[in-house]
Amino acid sequence: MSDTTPHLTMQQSAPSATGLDSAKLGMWLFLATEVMLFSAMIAGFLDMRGRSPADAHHVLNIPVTAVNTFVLICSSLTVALSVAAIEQGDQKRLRNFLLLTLLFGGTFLSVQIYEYNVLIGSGELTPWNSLFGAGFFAVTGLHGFHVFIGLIWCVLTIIWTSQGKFSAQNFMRVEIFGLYWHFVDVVWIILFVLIYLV
Amino acid sequence: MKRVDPNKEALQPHHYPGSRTYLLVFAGLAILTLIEVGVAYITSDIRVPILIILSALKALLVILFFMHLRYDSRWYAFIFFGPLVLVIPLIWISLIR
Amino acid sequence: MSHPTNHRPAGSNVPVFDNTGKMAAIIIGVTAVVAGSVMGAANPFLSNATSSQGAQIDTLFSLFVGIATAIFIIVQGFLLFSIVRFARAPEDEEDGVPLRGNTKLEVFWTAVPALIVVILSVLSYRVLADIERPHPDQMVVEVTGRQYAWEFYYPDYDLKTAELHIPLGRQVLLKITSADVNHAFWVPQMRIKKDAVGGKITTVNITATAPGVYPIVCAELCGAGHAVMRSQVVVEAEPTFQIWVQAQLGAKQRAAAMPPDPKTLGRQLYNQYGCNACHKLADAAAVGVVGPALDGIGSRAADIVPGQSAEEYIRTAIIRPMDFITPNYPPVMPGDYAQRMSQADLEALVQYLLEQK
Amino acid sequence: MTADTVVGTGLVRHGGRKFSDYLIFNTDHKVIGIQYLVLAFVFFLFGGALAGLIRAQLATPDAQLLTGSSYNVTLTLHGTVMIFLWIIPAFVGAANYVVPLMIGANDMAFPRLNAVSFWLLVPGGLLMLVSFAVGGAESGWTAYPPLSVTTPIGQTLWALALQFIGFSSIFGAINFLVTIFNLRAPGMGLTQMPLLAWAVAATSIIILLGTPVLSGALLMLILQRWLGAQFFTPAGGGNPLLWQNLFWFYSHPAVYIMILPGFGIISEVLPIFARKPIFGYKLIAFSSMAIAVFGFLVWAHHMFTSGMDPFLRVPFMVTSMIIAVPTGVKIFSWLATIWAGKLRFTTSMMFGLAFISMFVIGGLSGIFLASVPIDIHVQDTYFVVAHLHYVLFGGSVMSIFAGLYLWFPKITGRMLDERLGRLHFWLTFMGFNLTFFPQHLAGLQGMPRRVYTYPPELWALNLLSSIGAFLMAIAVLPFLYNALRSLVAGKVAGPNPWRAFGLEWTVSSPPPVHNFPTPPVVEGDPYGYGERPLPGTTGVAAPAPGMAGGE
Repeated sequence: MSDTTPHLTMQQSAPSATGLDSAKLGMWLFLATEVMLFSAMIAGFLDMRGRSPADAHHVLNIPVTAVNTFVLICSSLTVALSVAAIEQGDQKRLRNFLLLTLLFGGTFLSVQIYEYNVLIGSGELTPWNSLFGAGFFAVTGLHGFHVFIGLIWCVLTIIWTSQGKFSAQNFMRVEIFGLYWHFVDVVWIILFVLIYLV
Repeated sequence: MKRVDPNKEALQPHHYPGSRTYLLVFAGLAILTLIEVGVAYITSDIRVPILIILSALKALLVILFFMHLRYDSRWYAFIFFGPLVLVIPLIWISLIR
Repeated sequence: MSHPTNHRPAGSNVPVFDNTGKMAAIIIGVTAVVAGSVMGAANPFLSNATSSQGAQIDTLFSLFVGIATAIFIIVQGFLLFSIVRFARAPEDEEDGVPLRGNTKLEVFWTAVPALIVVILSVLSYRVLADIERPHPDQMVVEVTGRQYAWEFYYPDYDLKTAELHIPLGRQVLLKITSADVNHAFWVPQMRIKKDAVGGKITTVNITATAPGVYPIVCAELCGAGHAVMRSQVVVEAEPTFQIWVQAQLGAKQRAAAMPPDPKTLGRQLYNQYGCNACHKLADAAAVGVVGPALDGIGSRAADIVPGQSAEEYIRTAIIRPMDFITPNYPPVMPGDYAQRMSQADLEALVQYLLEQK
Repeated sequence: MTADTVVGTGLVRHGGRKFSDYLIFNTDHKVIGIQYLVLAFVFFLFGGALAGLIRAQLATPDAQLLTGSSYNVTLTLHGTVMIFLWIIPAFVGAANYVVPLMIGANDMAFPRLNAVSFWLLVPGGLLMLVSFAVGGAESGWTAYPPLSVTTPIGQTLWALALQFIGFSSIFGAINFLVTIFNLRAPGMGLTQMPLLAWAVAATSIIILLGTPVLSGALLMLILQRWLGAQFFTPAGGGNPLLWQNLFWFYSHPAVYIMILPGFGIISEVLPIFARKPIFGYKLIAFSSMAIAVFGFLVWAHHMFTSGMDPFLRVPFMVTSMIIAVPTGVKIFSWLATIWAGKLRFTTSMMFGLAFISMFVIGGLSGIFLASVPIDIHVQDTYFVVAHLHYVLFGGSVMSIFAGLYLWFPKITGRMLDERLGRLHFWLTFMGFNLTFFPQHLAGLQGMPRRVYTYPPELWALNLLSSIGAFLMAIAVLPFLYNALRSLVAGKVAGPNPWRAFGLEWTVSSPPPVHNFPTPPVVEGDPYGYGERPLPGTTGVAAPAPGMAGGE
């Protein structure tokens, strides 16, 4: 990696009364709504977990999901590196790291879908035959849907990058995509523990 | 890292971390995940609190460094962590039988 | 067109709190206190509850009405006074007195309401703790709400009825649950209400203080028949209550002991499945008024639906009630009797109804 | 391009001059504000018609107009439409139009997101109408399972419609918060902002944090109805109280979403027509924020009799009682605002004064409901129906009318006729009290909520209420006629018909497409009555001795 010291970002934002950038402020407000949405789902999940048999989660495959969690963390890294790349105006490295993010994100989602087929196919855990199953599929399904939206957003960002829309002075939209992706990763970090390990 | 005064953020340059910091944070996350999976297999009842602390740590790492919360205005931290205060009664009510 | 300058030195001609203002404040204050205490002593809206829990709720209610009346008079009084006193003269283009705030006043009308609501919370908590305190020799009755009827089971006597009987003056603990959707067990005259939730037992205490018959009303939307889901609680002195229990037990034993001749078996099924809650039938001592009366149904069943024999009409009316709804009766009969009733019970009930000539 | 031309062609434009500009994806906050207001008013008429049907059925104990399921569908949609498709969108429409003007911004922070927010309401509204036509949404606007899981297909459409409306609401809240905090004109600090901006900011915080929880609950309901997941059915191990917790976690703050903008509008109307600054600006602004935060800690007072944990009712009783204090502070501050003023009884002012008078009754009956023992008797009865209508109709709808009569000249450039306005006011005021005051007594005497019939001894109270409802239905006609006639034949309003402070009154009526050709000059808060001359008036006299504007 090229440099180690923190460097200056010369990104220009529209002047605003609070000095904050409107797009980033809007994104953080959106993340607050996502915090509330996943908190409500987690509260529901904990309520259901308490009412279903204690060892209901032993049917879940922890090793594969642990690797899957690692894959999602890698995708978070590549997004961070892509933002670092565009800060210095390196559009090529930005595009490469975004492609890597797409790869890792796609892998994560397909492993999740594969896990779903195994669980529902074998009938061990389905949304309709057990309360734990209902909560599990609701929460992880909602998270998977958010990953899917993130993948679409990643493809769009790649297209905008190849159209040369971003530079060292103007990469707020990459940073906003990064915020969304990292948030989805944070949600998985919490879900991985709450559902699989606890 | 000097904390940026919120009112002058747009006009002043940011001090975002370099790639090296990201790699360090990534390594931290990977190690913590390994520890978590290990801890998951012990059966004593301190397992749950440790797992919660580990996951909170990983979450903080991503939020503070990858999401630049540590380098941006404190408003963003307030907007993100404020709602968690309101979530506590909801989680508490769904935990009591 | 430019506006005439709106600005003239204000404050000179309109004193803020002059004598009329002070006089109005005193009158409003006195009226509020007087009216508040009159209403607080005995409120005209909610009185003579027929349970000890209800009596305490009524007194607390009176206190709330008293304070609410006082605050109501204060706010409406100052509002009406301002409308009359500070109405603008037709040509007066001046601004009013630029009052921005008055810290003392603002602290006052933040602290006083806060104090009032805290006091009301403490008083409410004391009443709540008292009405929900268990009593050593309380009688337990299990209440089950089911779509559009209430069922009562007396574990002390192993007796199931469609009507609640409780002894006067003795605390009864109701253990309430629901067999399907949410309901709410409410006795308005006794100020008693508790939701019936499936998979959960909720409890409420009743200590009746006046003999009589009081309606039981479902207070939680539970489907098409929610408005007609009513039963009644009969409060009687302890001896009368015991006589009633023995009578019920006797009837139950006779029905069980005798060979189940079709008539008594039909009568027993008629009550067991709740038909009595909605359909009047003298022969089965049923008084329900929700659905059409079934006296003499046997003779007229053949000519209700063309092409259906009496037996077919009665059987379809039970297992598929929506096929034919008697004119100007609500379409609220539960449709799950086919699953709830065994084939033998269904046939016995159909035969019993066929004999109602 | 001059400041007053419509930009763009085809389906995406900015600015509204022709009728067709209002039927497309227009990103001008003024066009979107009008789109919201018109859509909301259509649903007000639809919800009002449903209310008329309900009152017609309840006029006599044995009416057969609407019984059983058809009655339940009607009451469900009356509640849902009035809350989610009339009151909230009407406030969002009014705020969308006026707030950017008030804070000196040229548009909302995210104009395209603003248009998306509005156009999300169209599928939401259509799905709601289809669910009514198909029938089946029979479990009230609260949709308690297990009943809401067993109802026919219409309930799923109802839930989907609410998801669309929820997303629209969330995007709107983000837009408002960024606009209010970031796009204020230079010189307008937080204490120079109009109180409506504070109220809309507080409302947006509630929407931002509450609506996602409802969205999660609706997702579970839809999954249970579609996939059979046993979230809420006791038979499958589920917990019906989970829905109630998640639903009320949003829906109690939702009632503050429906009243806070009303508080904001009243805080604008009273100073203008009393010619006096607002009394206690900081305390009113702070109490709006206090209600926004505290509003999330009171939800379980809807569940006192639902079998929730018995001890938990006590903290929720205390918080529910204490939240009455900030509202009380506002009412007393408004009384102080009109005290020693120069009251001008325009229709807007009359609705504002009626708001104070009626909302106090709703607030006081709310204190009764907060006390657990009294709530045991009155929960789910017509006492609650009376309470909610006093705060929703006596409060929110009266403040919407106060706002409409105040800003109609700014939006259309024409004045509304005061005589018709007064007729509309008095018919509404009398009809409203005649309809809902008797319901307090019906509830106390044993009439439960959501019933299509009742015992004969409650006939008199219900007949009175039905007559009042008929009066309220008639009351809307003078307003409709007044609004439509004034659009073409009303007196020309000019920039500042009420001689009011506030940046929105310094631009033409209707304002140019980009609001402020020259950046607005902020001289202090918009309540300088008796302290400084009107901005932009000629012949400036010396300001009052010793008070050079501001505190």
